[in-house]
Amino acid sequence: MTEIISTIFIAIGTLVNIISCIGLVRLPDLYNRLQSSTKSVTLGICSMLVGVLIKYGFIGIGIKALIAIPLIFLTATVSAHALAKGAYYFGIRPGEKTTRDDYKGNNK
Amino acid sequence: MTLYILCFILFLVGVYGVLTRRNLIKIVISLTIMEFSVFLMLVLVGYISGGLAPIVVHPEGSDISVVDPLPQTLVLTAAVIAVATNSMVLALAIRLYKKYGTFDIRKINELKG
Amino acid sequence: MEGMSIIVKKIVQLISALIFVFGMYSAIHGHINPGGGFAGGVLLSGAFILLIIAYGLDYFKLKQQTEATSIFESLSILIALLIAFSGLFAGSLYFFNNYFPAGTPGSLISGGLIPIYNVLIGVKVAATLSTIFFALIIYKEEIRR
Amino acid sequence: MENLLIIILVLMIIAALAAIHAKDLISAVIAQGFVGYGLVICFFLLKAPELALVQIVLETVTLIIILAVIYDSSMKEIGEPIGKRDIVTYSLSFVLVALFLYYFNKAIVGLNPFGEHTLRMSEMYVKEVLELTGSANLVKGVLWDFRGLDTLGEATVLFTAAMSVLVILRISGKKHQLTKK
Amino acid sequence: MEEWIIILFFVIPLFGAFVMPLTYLFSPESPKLITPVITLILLMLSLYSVICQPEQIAYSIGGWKPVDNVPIAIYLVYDGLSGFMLVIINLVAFFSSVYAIKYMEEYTGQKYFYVLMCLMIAGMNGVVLSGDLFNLFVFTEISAKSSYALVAFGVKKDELEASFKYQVLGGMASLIILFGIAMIYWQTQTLNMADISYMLQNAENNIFPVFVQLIFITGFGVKAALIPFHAWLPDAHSSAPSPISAMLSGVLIKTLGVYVIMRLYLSVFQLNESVSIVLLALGGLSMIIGVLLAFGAWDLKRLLAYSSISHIGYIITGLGIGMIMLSRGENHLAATLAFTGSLFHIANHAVFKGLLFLNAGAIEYAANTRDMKQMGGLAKFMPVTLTSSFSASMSISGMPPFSGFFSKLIIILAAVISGFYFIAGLAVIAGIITLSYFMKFQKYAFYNKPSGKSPVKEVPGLMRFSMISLAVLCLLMSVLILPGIRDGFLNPAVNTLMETTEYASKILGR
Amino acid sequence: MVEFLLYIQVAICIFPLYCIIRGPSLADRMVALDILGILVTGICIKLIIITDQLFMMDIVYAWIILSFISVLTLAKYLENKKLND
Repeated sequence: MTEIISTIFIAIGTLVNIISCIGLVRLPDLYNRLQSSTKSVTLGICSMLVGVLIKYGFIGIGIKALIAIPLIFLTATVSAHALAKGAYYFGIRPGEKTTRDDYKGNNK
Repeated sequence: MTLYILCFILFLVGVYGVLTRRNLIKIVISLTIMEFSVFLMLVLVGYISGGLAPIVVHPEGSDISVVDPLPQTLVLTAAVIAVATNSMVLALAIRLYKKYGTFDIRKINELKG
Repeated sequence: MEGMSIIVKKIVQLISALIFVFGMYSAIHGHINPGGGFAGGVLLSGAFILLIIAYGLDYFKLKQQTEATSIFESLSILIALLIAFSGLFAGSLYFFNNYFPAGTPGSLISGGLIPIYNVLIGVKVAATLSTIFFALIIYKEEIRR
Repeated sequence: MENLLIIILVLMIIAALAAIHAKDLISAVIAQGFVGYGLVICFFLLKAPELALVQIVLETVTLIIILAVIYDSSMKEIGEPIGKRDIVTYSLSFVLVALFLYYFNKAIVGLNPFGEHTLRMSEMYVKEVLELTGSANLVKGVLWDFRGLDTLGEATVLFTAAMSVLVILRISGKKHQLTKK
Repeated sequence: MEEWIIILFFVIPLFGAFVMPLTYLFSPESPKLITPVITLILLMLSLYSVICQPEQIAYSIGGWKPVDNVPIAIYLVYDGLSGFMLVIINLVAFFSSVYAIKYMEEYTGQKYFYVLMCLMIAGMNGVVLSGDLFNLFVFTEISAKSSYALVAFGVKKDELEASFKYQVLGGMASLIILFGIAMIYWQTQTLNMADISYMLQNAENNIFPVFVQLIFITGFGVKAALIPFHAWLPDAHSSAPSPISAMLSGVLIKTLGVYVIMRLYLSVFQLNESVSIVLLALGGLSMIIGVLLAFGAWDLKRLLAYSSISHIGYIITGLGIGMIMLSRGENHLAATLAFTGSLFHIANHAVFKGLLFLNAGAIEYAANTRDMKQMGGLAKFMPVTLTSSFSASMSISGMPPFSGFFSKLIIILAAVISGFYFIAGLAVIAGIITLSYFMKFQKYAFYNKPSGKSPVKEVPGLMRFSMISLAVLCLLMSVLILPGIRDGFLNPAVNTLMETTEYASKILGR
Repeated sequence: MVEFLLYIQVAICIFPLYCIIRGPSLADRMVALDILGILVTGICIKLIIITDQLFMMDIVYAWIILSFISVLTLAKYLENKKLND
């Protein structure tokens, strides 16, 4: 039973990864790509880690997988934030369809 | 055999980069690509189909087949040597950049071999 | 000199301590898990490099750091050489004689001298990479002046 | 398995060519990063987790050092027109590549195909490392026991590299140049 | 002789290199004292082991015995050839380190210099002793890396550039060698050189050994600066500080290039006539082109560097002749002569080229120039340099009482006996041109009109000591070829080469 | 089943490569590299399940940390700052 549930979780994670990778190629501008890909890829990995936790239970490896979830959430989102901020300073403007730009006028 | 030939092609791509590029950093990158292909070659040679990673989890049941650990050891040693090479070449590159103001190897050509 | 944004700074503060601990863990458990001296050493130096990247140069007094890393570097590899040489005096006349008892495989205290070598190389690699990185940065500072 | 590896290797070759022909240096570094990550995937599939870890470490270190070098220098690849000397180098390198490829193809005919490696020197390593050294990680057991001299040499190379970087990054080589200024 | 003594050849310099950064903290002068002491100990040890004349030592690291006749540990092998190379390496290293004490005083960062020098010596000793292919590669890397840094020691423009060129070519060569090692492991599943030799005897594919041997010729040819791969040598050897140039030209290219080629192609691989012809052709080409390049040079150290290429050509020519004769299996006398000549030339060239680079350093130290057109009239002020450089020049261009004459004569004789008249003629022509450009050096440096600068002083005592000792050695080396003395030093090395693949059976005992 | 998912996970690495080669600006390429790093973590996790060799979790940790360091270094370049600021 736990086998099947963990496999389902991993399949969900892979599906999310596929969708976000398509998003990486399809979306119009950099910021959209960032949010589509970085956040959802992280979600997919977390789903896979939960799958590992369910398969092995709360011993050694399961605990390690549980600790990895906050770690990956912290690092991936922070690096995405740094990339977005850097890209804005680098001179890449959001696409035409974007309606709101909070950083405007805040250019260093 | 296709794998080995592809691996050799990767090696030759690195050689091609070293021979034709003029930018110091590009030369370093080409050297790195050559390193990668040699590592891959060593590991490909040592692979046994159906073997597991050479780390024993259950010491009691020792009848599992394991891939050859020796090429992996060699790659570990060679990888550290590669880091040393890269850092030395890059330190020289920054020194040359400060002296000449460019990464172009044509303009840094005072000595004739 | 203000470094990166405040979010990055806070997170890096949190994570670099974690990296440090993980690097030590990796170096000590090198004979059971993947990792060992080289990877652990790079993780240790990665903690310092991350702090410099996030906070800027003033966070460390770099000149003194270089002195210290260079001492650590030669000391650790010297001890490794001496341990390898001490194999000559332990029974048989062989260099790199692993004369400690092997222990039960899989437990932390096993593998004879291998964990000791791993820790020493971990310290050495961390010191070396930090030396190289600091040397590059100090050089840029000196040129700019 | 083998097909998957072939696909990844082809991707790596494409990325390597992209790295060599990139317009600016950061793109070249990123493309080289892709080659390194592809290598890591190959290592995972070839059952070498130890190497996968070392490879990501190496990749990161190289990336950081390259970035530290090119941070405040010109990023642009030098885009001059191809001269006569270039044509000679290009054609020479292509001839070399073709020649080597042809002979490599012929030379490897009788060797063990992929996945059918036989153990000889390492047979004993696989069988008895556990009892003799007590190291569960066979690679580490071989690294620090049977081939300990190699590893000591490797650490020495790293020591040499640190010393060399310190030598190369001195501001001036001779003493009287310092006193003149 | 105790077996474990041979590990001291690289443990002592490594220990010195690691301990020097620590002692420097307490006394900044200590590296100057430690390095000559270390090299002196190494010289004594190598002479002691030659005098003991052990049969052949195979020492396994870690004490692991072979399992089912397959060696599992790294082997260190001491035989005639290793002993011969060890004496030469440590001889030149000792005199260079004594010379360096005064010469290096004007440089900054001296402790790094001594550390790197010790590492280089350790690497070369390790290469000579190693019996394992990958271990040999690692030691090659140690000495090559330290030499890269030492070439750039003066951090001026041309030095950095020379070092960059050297590093890129040397790095490529190392990777090519590593690729060759991977292919050999693929075929033989072993790394021990004796075991590889045994396994390659049973190989079926004919193209594979030739391909691997060509790969190794490319790799080690770059390290030895054979002519198509020589581009780094003139820059690197002329940019380094003089004691290091002496080490590089005198022993480094011979250890990393020629010794490894000898060991691999004679003792490990099966003899193959086409590969031997390739080697002979490369040797002859290097011999003549190196001489022609040197003839046009006006920079003193650059002239000496080009001349190194041509002398490496002599050595490889002798080796190639011997290999062809052995593979044809007809004329063993010619093969013996050729090997004797090329080994003797290795020893001679190490001594006189080392001495000439030290002389060039002395001239640079005193007169502050390297351009021969700006020198002149130095004979009056520098008698010691004059005498020693005269003896070295005579020796290098092959004048009879000096040692260089005998080695060149033997190589030419071997070429004539085995029927390579063209190669013999090339060698004679190269010798004559060598004489002419060393006459040019003597004339412009010492006897021309003084260039009008303030009178120069003779160099300090420690530098003179090295030069005088090496000059005396130049004369004394010709004794080595006499029949009684030859048995002790040259013949064991020649015998090791003549044994070819019996090397394997001796080590593994099967 | 998981093996099939592993193949898919490896196969989707082609998207970041496309982005690296095409990417109109530097930042796009960096994003692609970042995502590739996370995707490889997924491969590693799947290998844990397939081979039952639990020590692979350490590699996941090291991988997360080191790709964080490299992406942060790259991002700092984008902010037009020197490395030591």
